[in-house]
Amino acid sequence: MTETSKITRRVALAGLTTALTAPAFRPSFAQAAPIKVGVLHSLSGTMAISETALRDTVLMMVEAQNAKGGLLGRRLEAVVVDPASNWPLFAEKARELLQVHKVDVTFGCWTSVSRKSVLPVFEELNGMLFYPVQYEGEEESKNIFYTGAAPNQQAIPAVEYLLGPDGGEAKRIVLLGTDYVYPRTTNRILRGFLNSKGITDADIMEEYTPFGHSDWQGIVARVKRFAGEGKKTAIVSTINGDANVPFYRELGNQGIKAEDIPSVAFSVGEEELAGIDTRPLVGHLAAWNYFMSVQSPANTEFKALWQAYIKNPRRVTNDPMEATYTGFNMWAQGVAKAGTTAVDAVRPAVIGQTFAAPAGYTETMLPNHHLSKPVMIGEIQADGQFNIVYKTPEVVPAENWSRFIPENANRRRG
Amino acid sequence: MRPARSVMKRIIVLVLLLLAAMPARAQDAFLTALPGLGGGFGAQVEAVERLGALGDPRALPALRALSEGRLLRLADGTLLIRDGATQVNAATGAPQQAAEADTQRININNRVRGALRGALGQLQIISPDPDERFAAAEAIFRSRNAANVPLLEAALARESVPRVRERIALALAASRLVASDPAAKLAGITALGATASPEARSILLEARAANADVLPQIEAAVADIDRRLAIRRVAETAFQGLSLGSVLLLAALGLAVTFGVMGVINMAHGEFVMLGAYTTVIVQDLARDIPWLQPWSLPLAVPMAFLVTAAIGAAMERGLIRHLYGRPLETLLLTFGVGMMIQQAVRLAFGAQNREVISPPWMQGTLMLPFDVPVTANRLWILCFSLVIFALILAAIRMTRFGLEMRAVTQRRAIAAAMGIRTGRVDALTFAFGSGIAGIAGVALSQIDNVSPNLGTGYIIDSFLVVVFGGVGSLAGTLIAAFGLGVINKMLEPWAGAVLAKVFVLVAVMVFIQRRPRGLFPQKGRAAEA
Amino acid sequence: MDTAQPSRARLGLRAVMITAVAILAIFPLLNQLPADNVFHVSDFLVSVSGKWICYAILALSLDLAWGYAGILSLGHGAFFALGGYAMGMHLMRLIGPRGSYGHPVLPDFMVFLGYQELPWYWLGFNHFSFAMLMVVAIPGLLALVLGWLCFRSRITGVYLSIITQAMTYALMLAFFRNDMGLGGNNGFTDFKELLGMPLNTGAARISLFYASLIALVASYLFCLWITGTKYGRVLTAIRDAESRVRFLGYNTTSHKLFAFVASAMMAGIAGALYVPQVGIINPGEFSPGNSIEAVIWVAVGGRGTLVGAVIGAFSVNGLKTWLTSAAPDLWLFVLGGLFVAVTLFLPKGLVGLLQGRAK
Amino acid sequence: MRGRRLYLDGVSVVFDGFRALNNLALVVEPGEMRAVIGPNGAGKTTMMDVITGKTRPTAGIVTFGDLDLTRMDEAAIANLGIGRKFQKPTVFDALTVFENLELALKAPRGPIACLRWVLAGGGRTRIEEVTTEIGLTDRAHDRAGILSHGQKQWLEIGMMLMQDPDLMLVDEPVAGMTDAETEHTAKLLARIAGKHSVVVVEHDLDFVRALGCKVTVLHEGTLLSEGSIDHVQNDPRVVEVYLGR
Repeated sequence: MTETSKITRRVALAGLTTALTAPAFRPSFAQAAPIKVGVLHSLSGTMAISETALRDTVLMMVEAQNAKGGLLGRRLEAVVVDPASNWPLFAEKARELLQVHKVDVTFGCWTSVSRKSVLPVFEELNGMLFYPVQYEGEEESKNIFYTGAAPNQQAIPAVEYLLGPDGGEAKRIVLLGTDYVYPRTTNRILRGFLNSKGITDADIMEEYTPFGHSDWQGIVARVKRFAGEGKKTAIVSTINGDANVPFYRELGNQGIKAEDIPSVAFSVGEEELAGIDTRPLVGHLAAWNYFMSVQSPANTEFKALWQAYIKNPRRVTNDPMEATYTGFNMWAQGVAKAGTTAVDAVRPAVIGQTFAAPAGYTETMLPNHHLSKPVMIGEIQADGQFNIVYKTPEVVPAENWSRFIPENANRRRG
Repeated sequence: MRPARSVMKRIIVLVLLLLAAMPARAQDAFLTALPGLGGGFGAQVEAVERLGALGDPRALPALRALSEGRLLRLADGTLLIRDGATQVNAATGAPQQAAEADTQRININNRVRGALRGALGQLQIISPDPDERFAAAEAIFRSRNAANVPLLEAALARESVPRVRERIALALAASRLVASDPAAKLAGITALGATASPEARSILLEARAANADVLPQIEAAVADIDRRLAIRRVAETAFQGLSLGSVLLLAALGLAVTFGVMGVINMAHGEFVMLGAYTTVIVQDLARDIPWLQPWSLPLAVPMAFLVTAAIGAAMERGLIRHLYGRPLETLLLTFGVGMMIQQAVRLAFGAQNREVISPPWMQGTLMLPFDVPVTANRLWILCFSLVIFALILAAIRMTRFGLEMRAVTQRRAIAAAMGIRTGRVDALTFAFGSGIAGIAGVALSQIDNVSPNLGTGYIIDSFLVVVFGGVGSLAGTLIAAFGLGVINKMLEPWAGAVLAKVFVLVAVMVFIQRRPRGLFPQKGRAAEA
Repeated sequence: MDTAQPSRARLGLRAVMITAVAILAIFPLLNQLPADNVFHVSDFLVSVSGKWICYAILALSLDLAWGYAGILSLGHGAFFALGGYAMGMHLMRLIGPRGSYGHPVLPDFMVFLGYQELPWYWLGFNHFSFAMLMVVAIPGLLALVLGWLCFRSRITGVYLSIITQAMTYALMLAFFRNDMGLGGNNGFTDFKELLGMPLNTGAARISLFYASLIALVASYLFCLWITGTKYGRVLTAIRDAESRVRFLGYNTTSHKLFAFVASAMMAGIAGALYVPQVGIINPGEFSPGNSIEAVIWVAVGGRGTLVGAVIGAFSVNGLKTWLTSAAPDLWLFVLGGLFVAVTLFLPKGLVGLLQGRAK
Repeated sequence: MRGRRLYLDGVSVVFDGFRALNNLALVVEPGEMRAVIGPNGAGKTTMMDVITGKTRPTAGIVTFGDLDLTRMDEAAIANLGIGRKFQKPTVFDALTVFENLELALKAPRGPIACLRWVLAGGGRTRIEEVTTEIGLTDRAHDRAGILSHGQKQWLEIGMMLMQDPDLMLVDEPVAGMTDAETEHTAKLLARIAGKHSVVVVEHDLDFVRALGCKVTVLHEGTLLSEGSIDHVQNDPRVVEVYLGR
């Protein structure tokens, strides 16, 4: 209780100080002063649940960078806005960050739609956005750096694992997802991949639910039935954030054990598991590019920094936070290399940057503005952490234009 | 912890007894297989299978430890079993302490876990505890291996507990199906066909490819099971519908009082539900340090949530809503603003993340109703809970002095006042009552949904629709509407999909209200015409 | 005119409106001033006020339905969104082969969801005039059907509000479905041009700004005209005592329907102007919360005054824009508190406050 | 002499088992004035509701001329030429007296017609006439909401006059009026009666006597007695009902 209230007070104070110091509609005259870092994450509305942790991560990085003496001898200053899980408001706030606050870089967005909403603004005003969440790919903008996974860095290796001996050699696949573009596209890519592995459409069940779906009884019962056709079955879940808790509760309560019907999720991390009793879920899988349980010096440092910043030794880290952390460091390196914060100079400087990420691998920013990342598969453990059962030996370069979408056949691969 | 300890003791005694009588060759086989448990996943599976097949009870502690994450490895490959603070050598059973830093926990994956389940089943089928034997039979049934036939036959011969016998017989049937003896195979098929078990069906289907000779028998057995399952499926859908209905009912009941009886369009209703869920979290956190209280934290949360939300509701009524009687649409704007503030206050106080709510053991897992209809425990409890709450509300309104005054005030305020009823107090109590019910709903919903500041927003529109559909002011209407909408939704879902089913239900309610603008159970009399 | 003798307060309100429009009209000019001039208006303010103007049109349309005809629609956001979608479909068709897959006809999202051809309901949207027709026709038709059903069954007050809320909620769920062929959750983005004018340029923004301003003035004059006629007085009469109006021989169903449809069409126009300015339309616009917010703008400004709706839309949205960056953690308290305070202390809204001063 | 005959036969209205009207029969000839009296709950207002289409009868025939009123809604019935003054005056508070009367003025009633409506000289003269008639000339441009109770009653009568109906249903026109006003009202109604049919519901027996017309007595939803005021006042059943058992 005391920890949270302390945080509350600090957040409230931060809000007030910004209110007092940031003149809203007047341009800033102090151009030589600090480097401004925009933070464009929802602090209210449906996405606050996921995005507030990313806001805190960026604030932590700004603080840490200032403790190291800032960048180019200048102090960093975070400009936090609340786009309130409202997509047009994302566009408005992006414009405000760029035009009114004249930020040098922005870290933000979680959902694809929010990114799509701000993309034209960043392109028009030539800003720079670091987007830290795994997504469906099929996009590339010179003004955005994508530090989360592309489908080939998450979905395909995970399904490959399920089909392999360690994953249980699944012969039937259930594709469960929330009805939006990421699951739809991912599942289309996966269907192409599964067909290429000899799994026919008759052995694939695909089902979509609305956002925040909370009544999973019928669907889980149907999955059980689908699995009862005499072939090893696995679930591939692209269920979005909020709906996962009731989904996993229902899985546990209907007695679906990971040994019988394993499920692999692409949007469930440590943060989501913090809301559930994971004992009945032991063995279910998640695919990410980072788990908190990774053993690496960089991760030890990252976790220590985070828990000290948030003043809670039990707070977890997760993949998008790691992607934010990595992205921030790459940007800082790029600025140091370019010797300026000007977007046009920093952009080429960021490309090719390498960073020893908490994931335990050295990741590189590729010319397609995506990262090369390792792929990891973890099994849920009783303590809410993941036991890493598979890692790619090397980092995998991102393919933002999927080879399993026929229309991409003629596209030049970057 | 204590029962586990005593089981361990019993096992160790058993192990020592058997050890003395064990031929030297088998001892070697155990010792050669054991180190594999510390290897890669492939080696682990192999070792587990060998240890299970050996039937050597010494393997039991090591396998258990592995499945529970208590098996440790030293740098030289020695395996230790951690049991509380003490550690024993897995091979010899002798105590052997090692420093924390020198040991590494051995991880397993699903494949190993599956193999472990089979092996533990093989080893535990001779356990003295019938529950363990039951679980073992279940495990063997799922892992189905022809090699288990003799083991199961022996176990069946020994078994005296009927329900365990039944399970062993089923496991035997499943194991026989993969055996080569045709007569045994047919016996297995017949036994499996006599069940209503989806697993049995799955095993039969799986066996089709390898058993072209008995294909007709398999198909017939599957058809038998299908017939039984079809009936069960109807019951399952009905239960799912009723369960969804109970959630809708809980969410709507509070609103049936604040909106239905008082006419306040309470857009903050969802936030009261959310506050009830957070009260559950707080009660649980407080109870965490008091062991005897822990299992009671959920029941205890019910009155707490009622009191907390009722108090907030009363304050809101006295402070704000009181000024707006007779202007229902303006209460909408006001409560919307209040809802925004409550939501943000909770977000700042508790964080935007989901909070964990532990389900007590009696709310976990699946229960079997008659005719083998499986229902999940949490939903069954919530269904019963919603009906109890409904009955209590009805009793409170029909049978208490407060209920009488409440009805009097809402029907003829001026006359009630003239008769000496303190209408202001009754208003506050009524609103507090409705808010308190919303809080209770939050306790129940914390068991199936996310506990986050957004919890309430998902229920507000459904709640209003249920109340309007049922007929404003009619509690019975709310009950019927909630269950009706729940069942219809679940019936539509399999062929329309979850999203369209909901859209259809919404449209159906809208069309229905055109036909009967005052809902299923309209308020009667000329007063309602005005 | 004996019938329309505007009171002094009402004339004062019109003066407020004229001043506001005049100030807005010179915004783009003030934008040209050097940045250190006190009258300089930033690029951001110009672009964000274009958006507020669209909200003001939505608020006006709601005021016509609620403030005059007494139809409290909690689903007006749906008409706004439908107008926006119609415009969005036009803008998507105009992208043509410039999408990231280079398909000559299909928008990007259809390509990667594996559509082979354009669904029939997308036909015609490549023509500006057809799209503009749909901008008013689709919301109008929905309002006609829903209104006819509801008004004929004499569903009023709270019941009507909840039905309209259910309508926008059902539409939101439906539009979230990718199978609708309307882009699902992501909706439409990445527009390129409108009427041959590349979007995302200063010139386009100023053109859209003026188009919105003209639409606002036109809507205002339209509402002013309607409310000044005998029809407007019939509406007011219906709002206050509908059954009495019926006994005077007026078929109130058709009167309400006319106002509701006109209002829905205005909302549709507002949505159509909004979409190219914010660059995105997605099902979130249908969310019931948005519609309630629009009602709140009207309430804050003062219902039944037209000017109040405009003032409300500008002040609430201005406050929101300012607070979401000035106090990102606390803005909900301020806004929520404002709604509470206005309902309790300013039942006639900000305009009531102005009128009080005038007296 | 214009107008049609109002004819009710066998009319019953049941609300949730309560019989508000029970097999009621009533005939009002064109140009006739009729007073309807009866104790509270006798069904007077329900009878008016049935005639004006507010309430659908459970059984029975209601015709106006050869038109079946049970198939029409309130607006259509009003446009046929049946005007009604309510027991509790309901005028449009937000509009001025003049505007209230203008709304009631006989004219096309559709939305488009209302949008294009221009008050012509004839209409204006008529409004002014009625304003004078109801004694509200100097308040013509005040909002109706600020009128006194009696003035609202007058305005309501005025609105009914504006409709120029064939049949007027007048529910308790003099409640809350001073004696002088009551007298004035009686004269006004008597004058109207020549051109229109009028049905007056009233408690005030002196007023009814002043009207000097045929009287119908309702009790528990049925016709109890009918005839001249003297006739009904001497009818033992009526006496019993009024003076109680």
